[in-house]
Formats: sequence, C-alpha cells, structure tokens
Amino acid sequence: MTGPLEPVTAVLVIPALAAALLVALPGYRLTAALNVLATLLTFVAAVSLFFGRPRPTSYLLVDDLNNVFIVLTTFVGFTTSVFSASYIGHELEIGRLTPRFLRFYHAMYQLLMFAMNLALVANNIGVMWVAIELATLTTVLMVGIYRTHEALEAAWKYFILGSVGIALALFGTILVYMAARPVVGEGLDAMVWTVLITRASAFDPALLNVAFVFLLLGYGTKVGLAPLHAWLPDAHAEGPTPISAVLSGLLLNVALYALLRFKMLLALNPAALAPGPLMVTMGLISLVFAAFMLYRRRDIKRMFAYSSIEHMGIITFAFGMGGPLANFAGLLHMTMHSLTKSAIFFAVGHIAQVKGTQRIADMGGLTETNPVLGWGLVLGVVAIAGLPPLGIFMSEFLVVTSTFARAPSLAIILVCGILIGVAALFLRLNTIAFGEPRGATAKAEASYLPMFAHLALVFVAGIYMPPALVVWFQNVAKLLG
Amino acid sequence: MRGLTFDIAHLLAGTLVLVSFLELYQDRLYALLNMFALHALVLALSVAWQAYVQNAPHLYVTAAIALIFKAIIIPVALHHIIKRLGIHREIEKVVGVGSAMLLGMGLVALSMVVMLRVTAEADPLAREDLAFALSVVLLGLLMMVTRRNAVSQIVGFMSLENGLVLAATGAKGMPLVVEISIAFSILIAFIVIGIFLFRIRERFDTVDLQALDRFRGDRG
Amino acid sequence: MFDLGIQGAQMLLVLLLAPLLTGFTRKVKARLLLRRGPPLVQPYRDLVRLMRKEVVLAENASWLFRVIPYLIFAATWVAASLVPTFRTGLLFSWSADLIAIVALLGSARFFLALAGLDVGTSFGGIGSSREVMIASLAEPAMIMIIFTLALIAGSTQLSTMAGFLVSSEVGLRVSLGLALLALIMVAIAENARIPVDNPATHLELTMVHEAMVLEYSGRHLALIELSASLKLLLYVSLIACLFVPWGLVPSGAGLGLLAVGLVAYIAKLASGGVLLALFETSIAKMRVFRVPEFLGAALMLGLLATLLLFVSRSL
Amino acid sequence: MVLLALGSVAVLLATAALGAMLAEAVRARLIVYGICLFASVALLAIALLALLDVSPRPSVTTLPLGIPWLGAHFRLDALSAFFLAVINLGAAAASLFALGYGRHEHSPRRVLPFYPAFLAGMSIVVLADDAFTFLVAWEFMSLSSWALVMAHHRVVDNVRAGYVYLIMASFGTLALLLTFGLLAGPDGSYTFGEIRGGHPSATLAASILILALIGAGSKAGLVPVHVWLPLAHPAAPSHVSALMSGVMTKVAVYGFVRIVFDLIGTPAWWWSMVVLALGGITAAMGVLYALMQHDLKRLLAYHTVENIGIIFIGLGLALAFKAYGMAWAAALALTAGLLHVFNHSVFKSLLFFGAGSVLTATGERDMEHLGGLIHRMPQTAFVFLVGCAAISALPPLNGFVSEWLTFQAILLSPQLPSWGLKLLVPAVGALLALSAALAAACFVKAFGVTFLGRARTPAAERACETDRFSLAAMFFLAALCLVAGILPGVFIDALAPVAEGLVGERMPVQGSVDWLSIVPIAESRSSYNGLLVFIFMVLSGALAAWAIHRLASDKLRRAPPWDCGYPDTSPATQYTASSFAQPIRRVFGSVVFRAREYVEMPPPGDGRPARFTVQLHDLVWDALYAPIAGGIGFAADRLNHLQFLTIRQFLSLVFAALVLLLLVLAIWP
Repeated sequence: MTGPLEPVTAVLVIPALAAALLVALPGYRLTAALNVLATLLTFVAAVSLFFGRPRPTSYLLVDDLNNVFIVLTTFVGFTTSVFSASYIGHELEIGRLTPRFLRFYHAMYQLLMFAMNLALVANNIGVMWVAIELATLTTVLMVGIYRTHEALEAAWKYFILGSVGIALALFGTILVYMAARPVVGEGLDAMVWTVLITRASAFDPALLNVAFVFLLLGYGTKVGLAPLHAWLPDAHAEGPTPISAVLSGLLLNVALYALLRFKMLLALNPAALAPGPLMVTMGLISLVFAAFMLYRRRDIKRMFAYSSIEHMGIITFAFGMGGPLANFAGLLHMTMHSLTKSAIFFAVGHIAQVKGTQRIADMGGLTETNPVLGWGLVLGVVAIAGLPPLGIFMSEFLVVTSTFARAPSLAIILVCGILIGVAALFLRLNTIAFGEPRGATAKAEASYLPMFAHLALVFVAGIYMPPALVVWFQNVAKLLG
Repeated sequence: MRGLTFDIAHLLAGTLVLVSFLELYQDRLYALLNMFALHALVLALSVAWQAYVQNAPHLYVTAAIALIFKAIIIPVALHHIIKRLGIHREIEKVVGVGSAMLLGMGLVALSMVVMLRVTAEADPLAREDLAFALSVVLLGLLMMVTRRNAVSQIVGFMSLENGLVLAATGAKGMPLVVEISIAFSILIAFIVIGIFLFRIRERFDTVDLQALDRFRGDRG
Repeated sequence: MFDLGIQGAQMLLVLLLAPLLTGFTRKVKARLLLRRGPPLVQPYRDLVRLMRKEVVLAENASWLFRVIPYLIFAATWVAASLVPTFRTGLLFSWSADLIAIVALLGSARFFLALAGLDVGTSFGGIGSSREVMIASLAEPAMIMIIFTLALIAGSTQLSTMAGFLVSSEVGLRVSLGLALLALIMVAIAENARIPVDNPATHLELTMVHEAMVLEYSGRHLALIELSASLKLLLYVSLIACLFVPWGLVPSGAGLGLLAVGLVAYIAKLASGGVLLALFETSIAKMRVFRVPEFLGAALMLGLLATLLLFVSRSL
Repeated sequence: MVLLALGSVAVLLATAALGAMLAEAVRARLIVYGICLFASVALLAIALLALLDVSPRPSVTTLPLGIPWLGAHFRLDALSAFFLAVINLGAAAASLFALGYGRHEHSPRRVLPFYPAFLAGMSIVVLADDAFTFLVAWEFMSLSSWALVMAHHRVVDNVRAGYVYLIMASFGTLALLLTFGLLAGPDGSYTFGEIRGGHPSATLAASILILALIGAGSKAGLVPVHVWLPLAHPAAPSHVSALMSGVMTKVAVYGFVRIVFDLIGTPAWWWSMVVLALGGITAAMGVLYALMQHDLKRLLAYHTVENIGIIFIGLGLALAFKAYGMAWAAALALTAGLLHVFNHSVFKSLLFFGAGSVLTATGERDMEHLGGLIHRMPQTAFVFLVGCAAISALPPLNGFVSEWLTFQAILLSPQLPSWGLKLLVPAVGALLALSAALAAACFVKAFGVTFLGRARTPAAERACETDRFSLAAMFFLAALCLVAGILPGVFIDALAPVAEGLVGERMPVQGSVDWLSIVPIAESRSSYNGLLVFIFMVLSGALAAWAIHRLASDKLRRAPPWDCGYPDTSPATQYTASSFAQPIRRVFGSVVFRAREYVEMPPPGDGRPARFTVQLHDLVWDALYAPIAGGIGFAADRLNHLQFLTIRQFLSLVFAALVLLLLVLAIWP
C-alpha cells in the first residue's frame, strides 16, 4: 500500500532521491533549479495528502495534526529554496561559498527536508526521534558551512547542546516505551503512536511523568525554550540565511510537534501530572527572557532569532493553556510565525548582502535606499509584532482574551512580555528602515517573490480565513484537547 | 533462577553507577580514560547479560559495539589526542571532588525516589535498572558540567550515553536499540573528531587558542 | 413694548452714566487728597475731544488694530446693558446669563490683549502678558463667585438671582460674605484699579492696562476709555444688584416705582464710587508679582464659598 | 445604511492601494485627495441621515471576515452615527485642505497610500460591533497614522516621536485587549450584543473601567498617558496633524463612551470620581504645558490634551448622574461633553490648518521666528483668529456653548448624595474655569506672537497667502464655528438620540424654545442665546462705528509707533512667546514644571552678553516614564550576560532545569 507513488512516501522519497542526486551533480544553476523543483514536487505531494490519506502503518501516519505541519513545512521549504537560489548565487559571486560546498549545501538542504518530513509522518516514536536527530545533524553541518571561526563555533555549540538534548529525548522515549510495554506488550507496538494513544490511560503515570520531563527538556532544546535556547541565536546568526529561515520557520515547529504528541499522551492519562502548567511556565519564561534579550542585540539576524524564541514561548504558552480557543490560537500563531519569520529572514538576507554586514549599526534608511526591501522588512516586523490587520494579531487576540478570563495574572505577564518585545523590535526597526541612509547602498538583485508571497498570505489570513481551513484547525484543536 | 538473573543484572547496573562515581573522583586524564574503559566494559557485560536473559541475540551487537568501540577505540584515540595536545595535567574542576561526590549522591537518591514511585507491578528488574540508568545519566551530565576539560567532558557525555544504552537494553523487547547505539557511536565519533580537528584544549567553546574568548555571540 | 423701552432706556442709561461714575470717583479721590480735582463732566469732555481728533496710527498696525476698539466697546456695552440696574426682568436678560456676561468681558479683554501685541512694541507686550496673567486668575475666581450665587439662588440668570436675593428667605450666609469679598477683589483687578494697577499712571514698568492701549489715539482711544468706564459701572451695578438689591424694582412695576428704583440705583453708584475712592487713596499699589497672591486669595475665597455650599446642601 | 457606509469605506481602502501605485504621478495628489473628499462627504451624509433618522432601531450587518466563527459585525446606532459625522466632517475638511497643501509634500509616496487608510480605519472603529473588528480597526488606525508620522523620517525627532507613539499605541491596544478579554469572558463572546447581555460583577466592572481608561485614555491623551501626543501630532504633515488631534482623539473618546456607558452597564458612583479627577488634571496640565511651548503645532497638540480633559469632565459628570439615576442631568452633562467633542474637532482642525499654512508659507513652526503674518496672510490670519476665539470659549462662538453647558451640569451636582463628589466637583469646576482662562491667555500668545507685531525673521518677511483650497477648507470650518455658536439648539437636538440611547433620557427640545435660545433645564434657571448676543454685538459695534464716523472725525494718519517715546526699530525688542508666558510661568510653572530661571550677568566692563536661561522639567516623564525605561534597560543589561556564557555554563543551565523538574516530580503528591 505504500508504493513510491503514494503521497506519504513521495514526501519522503523525493527529498531523499534529490539529496543523492544533488551530491552528484555539478553546476550552480542546475542544482539550484533542481533543488527548487524537488521542493515543489514535495509540496505538491504534501498538498495531495488532503485528498487521499493512507491508513496508518506501524511506521507512517497522516492525521489532521501532522498534516498541518507537513503542508506548512513543505511550503516554506519550497519558497525558501526559491529564495536560496538567488541568495546563494550572490554568495558564490562574492566568493563566500565555493561550488564544492554549494553541492554539499543543496544535498544537505534536501536531507533536512527529508528528515523533517520523516519526523512529521513517523508513526513510531523511535523513528521520530531518529529523524529529529538527523535534522539536527544536517543543520549543524550547514550552520558551519561558512568555515569562519564564528560559524564553526556556533555550529559546535549547537552540536554539543543538541547532542545532550538528543540524549535526554531518547531517555524520555525509552521511558515511554517502558510505560507502554506492560499494557501494550513487548515489541514494535509499544512504540507505535496510534497504539499508544488508544491505550494511554492505562499507562503507569509515574513513568509517564519522568518521560515527559525528559522529553520536554530534550525536544524543548530544539524548540529553543529558555533556558535551553543557547544554541539558537548563534546558529541563526552565523549560518546561511536560508538555513536561518528554515530553522526558525520549520525545525522549531517540528520539535514542538513532537512535544505536542507527547502532551496529548499525558493529557489522556488522568493520573499523570498535567503537562499544561509546565509548558505554560517555560513558555512565559522564554517569552519574557527573549523580550529583554532583544534590546542589546547588535546583529540583525541574532535579533530575529531571539524574536523566534519569544514567539515559540507564546505558542508553547498557548498550547499549555489548552482549550479550543487557545489551541486554535496556538496553531494559527505557529503557522503565521513560520510564514512571517521566514519572510523576515528573506528580507534580512538580502539586506545583509546589500549592506555587506549584519551589524545593525551599519544599516539605516533602507526605505529610502532600497524601498522594496525596506518596506518588506517594515511589513514583516509589523506582522511579527502582532499588529493588525495581519494574522499574528488574531492569534494573539485569541490567546490574550481567552487567557485573561481564566488566569488574569498570566495574561498580564504575557501582555507585558509582548509589549517589551514590540518596543525592542521597533527600536531597532527605526534605525534600520528609517532615518538618514547609512552603510553601503548597492542595488539588491533579489527575488522578492517568496517574501511577498508569505506576507500576502499572512495579511489575508489576518482578514479572511477560508472556512475549510478553519474547520480543519478546529479539529486539530479538539485533537489537542 | 529468576532471583539470580535479577541479582546479576542488579549487580552489573550497580557497578556501572559505582564506576561513574569513580570517574567523578578521578583527577588525572589517563586515569579517567581507564575508568571510562572500565565503565564501557561493565556496560558491555550488563548488555550481554540482558541479551542472554531476554534471549535477544541482536543485543549482543550492542554489547560488541560497547566493548570494541567504547572500551577500546575511543580511549585509545583520546590517549592519542591527549599526547598530541600534551594535556596530561590535572583536570581543572569547577567543584572539588568532595562536593562533586555529594552532588552525585544527591542525584542518585533523587533518581531512586523518582523511579521507585513507579507502580510496583512494573517488573522489578526493569525498575531497578531504570533507577540505575537514570543515576548514570545524571552523573554523566554532572561530570560534563563540573569539568572544564574537553576530554573529560566527552567522557562525561559518553557515560551519560552508556546510561541510555543500559536503560534501552533494560527495556525488554525494545526495538531499534542496536540502531540507536550505532547512531550514538557515530555521534560520539563526530565529537571526538571535532575535538581533534579544532584542537580544543580547554573548553568546548573556543575553536583554537587565539580565538579563546574572542567571539562569544554578540559582542562589539 | 414697554419692556423694550425699559431695555433701551437701560442701555442708554449705562452708556451715559459710565463716564460720570469715573469722573465722580476721580473727583472724590482728589477731594480726599485735598485737591480740587477735575469737574465731574471732565470725562465727557475728554471723550468728545478724542472723538474729534484724528487717529495717529502706527505704521505697521494691522486692520485688526483698527477693528478691536469697536469690538471691545460692543462686547462691554452688551454686557453692561444686561445687568439689571434699577429694574429686574429685563427684556433680553435671558439671552445671556451671568456666565455669558463674564465671558463677554473676557472676549473684550482677549482682543485688548491682542491689540497690545499688534504694533510690536515692548510695552504693549508687557501690558498684554501681565493682563492675561491677571485674567487667568481673575476669571476662575469670578466663576467660583458665580457658582456660589447660582447655587444659592438656584439660577445663573441675573434677574432671577437678584429677584431671589431681594426676597427675605436668603438670610445671612457665610458663603455670601466670602463671595462679596472675592467679587470686590476681582472687580478691583478687572478694572485696573489700585492696588493692582493704576489707571492714572504712565510709569512704564508698573502699568498694565495703559501699556496695552499705549498706541491708541483719537476715536479709538475714546472708545476704549468709554468701555473701561462702562466696565467699572458694570461691576459696581453687579455688586449692587447682587449684594444690595434693595430698591431694585421687580418687573411689571409702575412708573413711580421705577423712579424710586432709579434714585436708589444712582445712590448705590455714588456710594460705590465713594467707597472705591476711599479704598484707593488709603492703599498703595503693589508689585506686579504680588498680584497673583492677591487674586489667588480671591480664587480661594470663591472656592471656599462654593465648597461650603456644596457641603451645607447635604445637611 | 451601514452597508452604504462600509461601501464608502471600501472606496477609501481602494484609494489607499491606488495611492500606493501612482504615488509618483503628477496628478496623484488631486486624484487621491479628491476621492477621499467625496468618500468622506458621502460618509458624512450617511451619518447625518442615520443621526436624524427617527426610527430608533440601528442598522446592522455581518461580513464573513475577521475571526471565522464570529464574522465581522457592524452597527450604525446614534452614538456611532454622531462620531462618524464628526470623523468625516474633519476628514472632508482635511482632504479639501490637502488638495492644496499636498502640493508642498516632498515625499508623496509616504503620505498618499496611508492617508485614505487612516480615514478608513477611523470610520471602521465607530462602525464595529464586535471586539475583534473594533480592535483591528483601532490598531489599523494607529498603524496608518504611525506611518504618516514617519513620513518625514529624516528628521531625528520625528523618528523618536513615531517610536514613542507606536509603543504607547500598542500599550493602549493591549489594555483594550484585556478590557475586552474581561468583557467577553472565558467562552469568548466577543460581539457587543452578547457583551451587553452579560452583567460583570462589581470588581470586574471596576477593573474594566480602569483598563478602558488606560486604553482609550492613552489614545485620547489623558494625563499621564499623554506623552506621545505632543510628539507625534506635530511630526505629521499638517492635514494629518489636524486629523490626529481633531478627530482621532475623538475616536478614542468614542471607545471610552462605548465601553463605559454602553457595554458595562450601570456604573458605580466612584467611577465618576476617577474620571472627573483625571479630566480636571488633564485639562489644567494640558493648557499649562501648552503655555510653555513656542512650537506652534506642539502648542496646539497640548491644547488637544486640555480639551480632552474638558470632554472627560463632562463624561465624568454624566457617569455620576447616571450612577445616581438622575438621567436628565446625565443627559445634560453627556450632551455637553459630546458637543465639545464636535466643537473641538472643528476648531482644532481649523487651527492646525492655519499652522500648516504658516508652515508652508514660512517653513517655520517656531513662533519665535514668526510675527507680522497678518499683513502677508490676512485671510489665514482672520480664520486663525476665529479659531483662537472659538477655542478660548469666547461668545458668541461654539467653544463657549459647550463649556457653558458643562458649567450648568456642574451647578446641578450639589444634588449628588455622595460626599466625595461634593468635595471633588467644585474643585474640578475651578480647574475647568482656570484652564478656560489659561486657554485664552495661551491663544492670545499663539495668535499675537505668530500673526501680530513685526516679522522676526526674513522667512516671515517673505511669507505670502496660502492657496485657494486651503483657504476654502479653513473658511468653511470658521463659518461652522460661528454657526454652531449662534445656533447651538440645532446641534443639541441632534445629540438627543445619542443621550437617549446611553442614559435613557434627553435634554429638553431646544428647537421649540422661542428666539432660538437654549434652555438646558428651565427658563428661570439659565438660558443662553448666541444669536441675540451676536446680533447685539454687531449692531452696537456698527452703531458706534457709524455714529463716530458720521458725527465725529474719521481722519487717520500713519506715523511711527509711539512706544512711550523711544520706539526701537529692531523686531528683536518685541515680546517673544516665552517672554509673554513668563508671568504665568512664574505663577504656575515653578510648581508644575519646577521651572527655574538663571540670569548670568557679566560684571560692568565685561564684553560678554548677559544670558537668561529657563529650565523646565516634565515631571510626568521624569516620575513615570524615565524609571520604566531605566528599569527595562537595567534588566536587559543584566540578562544580556546570558548571551556570553560558555557552553559548559549553558549545559549547567540545562542540568539545573532537569534536576529541578525531577525534584518537582519527586515531591509531586
């Protein structure tokens, strides 16, 4: 039933094949085009999952929940590959990258896609763990691709912290298996998601608790929750911008997805501790912490990396609160954040290329010198700051209002955090986009299409959401409980 | 028979914890490496024992990996590196041996408390193993954060990972154990190569000597 | 029709009596200083002479400068003609209550201050800036006084208030006393009398009102002088009709009564003039920056009076 | 009805897109502002029809936008109709003005796209009938106006102004977000209809009031959350400043009225204490700030703060009366407040237009560099004078009417039983009177220093009259000031349905009163007839003029000024704005602003000039905002060390987190 033409397997097979191919092929134009093509095909396959969903096997599963993630991942992966084509071209010209590394880069890109898709469609918690580890390793390699001291060091930091995270996550996974074994019986079934979810109520609560603690810390490291976030800013700042976009836009989501799965597991077991409060706490900590960290940033990419931490905090908070409204808001916020943040990184990438630096101090008056880039960035920041009529406002509206009625104090902390973050972002935006032009003013040869495509989607979502999508999201929200 | 298997497994797991403490106690790199070799050896034994008890032959592969890769290759490689970098001096610790030991005790106690809350009907063998595995993991982590020296931090990481393998093998009939242990061995190989490549003497965070403290994120 | 006549008569009466009051006050002051002083009709003579003279206009004076005297005169006259003098229930009294009357005077001052700035001389500036400073304290004080009276009489309508105060049920009240005191202080400040200002001086650094009108001459000056004395008259008759309302004829009274009312009114004016003169001769002019304290006291008195009423209302 | 309104709003939005496209085109200005003019006139007509409509039931509609399962609800009742009228009156005038003024705009593509969006945003706010739509429109309005403030972003101050503005705006929006969170309740019933249905508990309602005060107040410019206003309003192009000051603040007032009078339900008596106190303080502080300014547009902006204070005094009284069930008195107070809303929007727009004309004619906003403009720009000077007289509450113009009504409302307050109010209201009345008087002083200064006297700089020397469009807009508003002043009855009657809807009572019908005078309570109690006063003044003035010119001399001779015998030819000897304000600064400033004057007088024989410096402190900023900013900076610095840890230390963080969580598990019951 899982032939290579089956969409589920296609989502995995296409990137894998592309990776193999791209390692072999020389030539920048060709490989870039192939890269785009592969991601496009993957996206199409993912979309087709709407229509024909395969019955879950012991390894693969497609349900409402991960379908959201898959479509989002493949879409952003596609647009990012388009952006990366023009971006990497420029990198080649200025000689920051050599063709050899470029080949490697494209292969790794596809491998990352494969790993993330695998992690999403995996019906087996072990496979999921392996996939996430794979994704981490590929990104580690790509972060270090510039071979500068800073890049290598960032990659190294990412690698070490990531490995510890992986180890903790594995321990959690093992514990889940042990909790499941007495109920489900030995062997594969005790790791198959669809089986676990049906029997969760009978599991040993104490084991589940310990398991969740380890999973929260293990995958939380990938999500970038404070205080486990340390790798994130440097990895974003030092890697190639497309990778920063993918990291912020996708990898964090994938890790969060894993976390959500296990949260559902715990939620089904009445005797186990409620996962909500833990996630709420970590979410708030990340939000407030990141908001303050934004102020002293001098590197534009690192700043937006911290903003990603902030938003991951909000999303985790929303899912932690639970309930139909908050869960819906969390999903919406995650989608919007992926689109917006990657759009911002597209803009930032070109800006950094125009200015020849990532130091905020060396940028200024972009709306004068490069109006399209400048206004694109302004729009992006307005969106990420949660100002209407863009999509993030809706999710923040739902989060705050639904929370304030239930836990006022939390809502007030949340609001303060958001406000502090907004203040910091605009403080920097003012110097980057407005005022007297500063720094080099080259013409950017860039493809603005991906950026504006994302922003347009965010804009539309903020005003009008197609009912089908809404119903779908609401189902997922119910699923998450 | 049942009692015996339980006792042996328990003994081996306990030994593993003990060896972790010994590692924590060492303050010379060579001695530390030897201790780690012992650690890996004990792990291999206990895995083999589990393989025998659960008569799951694939676990022997894991045992073999533990024996060959961790107990022999890695220590040798690290010896090599230490010679190369000429750092067979004292290990600079963050906290003294005594306090490290106390912390370790606390951690073991903690893992016991946490694990013994597990309801009794889960079979005792696995439960004890789990408790020990958890303590080994925690001790490994403790080692990573209390040592300033790259090599000893790796050793810490590896013993953490030994704890994982212990747990995985203790979980009866758990699939993918072999794959996981292989994956981890690759991971460790990466780290070791990385250290060798970047000539990290003192800490993880600097890529070479003159880069020490130069770049740390967002300065300047 | 009769009411209309009365209203017209009142308008003419105030216009005619105003200079006389000014002259009378000067005369009494002179007498108190053992001088003979100018004849009573002197103000009329001055006005006529000024009217006849040609206007000498500063080169850079604007059109506004030439319009302002008429504005001031109009505002003051309208205000004055709405204050009951010898008979309550004037025909048009309902077209502007006490607040509106004060506001009318306020607009007169507004334009006068602008006139002071128009030519762009330093003295004009001094005058206007001090004038607005004084006004910014005098007007709130006045409003507070109005509050007091309005709360007692239950109306801001002058005729009604006078009608109420003449009736016996008022009795003696602390607030009334405070209000009277405050009103007198405000009146002194508003009419640029000693100790706030000296209408007779041209000593540069002490003058306020005179400094503003320094550039005026001829008919313009005449109008302004006339409005000034109208204002004085207005305040005296205001105090008269609110605090010594006896002899004030209610509406619909016969001619005989009207005559009595008229006599009573003139008597009140005269006594007001005498008191004013006495006060001015017996006190020295204060420094400009003591004025705020003087008026601040008035404001406080007014506020106190109002508060007392608010509180007593609930007892 | 409401659909028509939404249609014209849609036209505005389309115009925004249009403006973005052809911003660089030559005729773009005429097209964009022309369409805006027509659209806002249409909206004005719709609003007036809805306001005068006899049938009480409002027209509603729902669009499938916004929150999916909720949709976007829109409603056009009396209240929103009134504010829609106010908004679009200002919008129409501004568009007309901009037709001419826009010519001087050097970066049209930073103005043309956002201007129509701004107009649309404001109109949607008053039409919205559910929390989400309301907030979206509210923030959209802030956002577009922020973009307009940033239009001239090369000026450093403007960037700062825009920053402070945006932060305060998001602050206010988040406060409103919490407000609606409380109103909607946990199950998220966001439509105003549902909210009206639910009755929040006393404490809940109280916190709603406080949050609404913060949220709406920060947009309206209540002290102490007014700081953004005097920075942002002057920074924008003048027709936008007019809209922000004259209209956008009114939208904020609308938000407050909608929430507090309509949505919460019956108020508690002490609410009015809070509102009244804030209103009084705002009024007095605002005008004192204004007196200390010498930047014309900033002075006007601070005056907006003052007028907002006056409006809130009216609203506070209405709350008090409503709380004690004196509906007719509440109607009076509310009408006074709303009438002032209308009046202020008219003359503040007029004044900002005047300032804009001066700015374009001389390139100066600083009054110290102006003077004598009445000779070069007589028509502008005339309308500006009308505006000044109106805002100084001088009869027979409209400013006086609303303040008079407010005073009448205050005079009713002794009948309120509560002691707190008994003590507070007279004090507030005194503050109101004080601010009225100070406003007059302030505008003597504004007009006198700018338009009268002698030109202080060559720029002022060379000024010339502004264009016809601008003049048309300004004359229109000036005429409106007069009409609203002499025929207030018409406007009061128009407000009747609003008051009826909010406090369930209305002022007596003024149209029936003979001679068109207004009688708030009873003929015997108080009445005012602007028309008669106006006629009297005209007659008596004309009579005097005629008599004198006819009977006495009308000769006139030009001569150098007299000035006590020693006139100085240098215009520098004139009184400047700051010297004009010096006496008042000495009286009030020394306390309110800790104003200090330093005179440094060199000894005789020393060539150095003597200098005189004045130091003013904005206590609100020093006491409230500086500490917050400092605190955030401190925290940011402290936390920033976490960026520079070693990997081992990061690992220790992870380790600590792990141990902590395990401990939690260990002690978990």
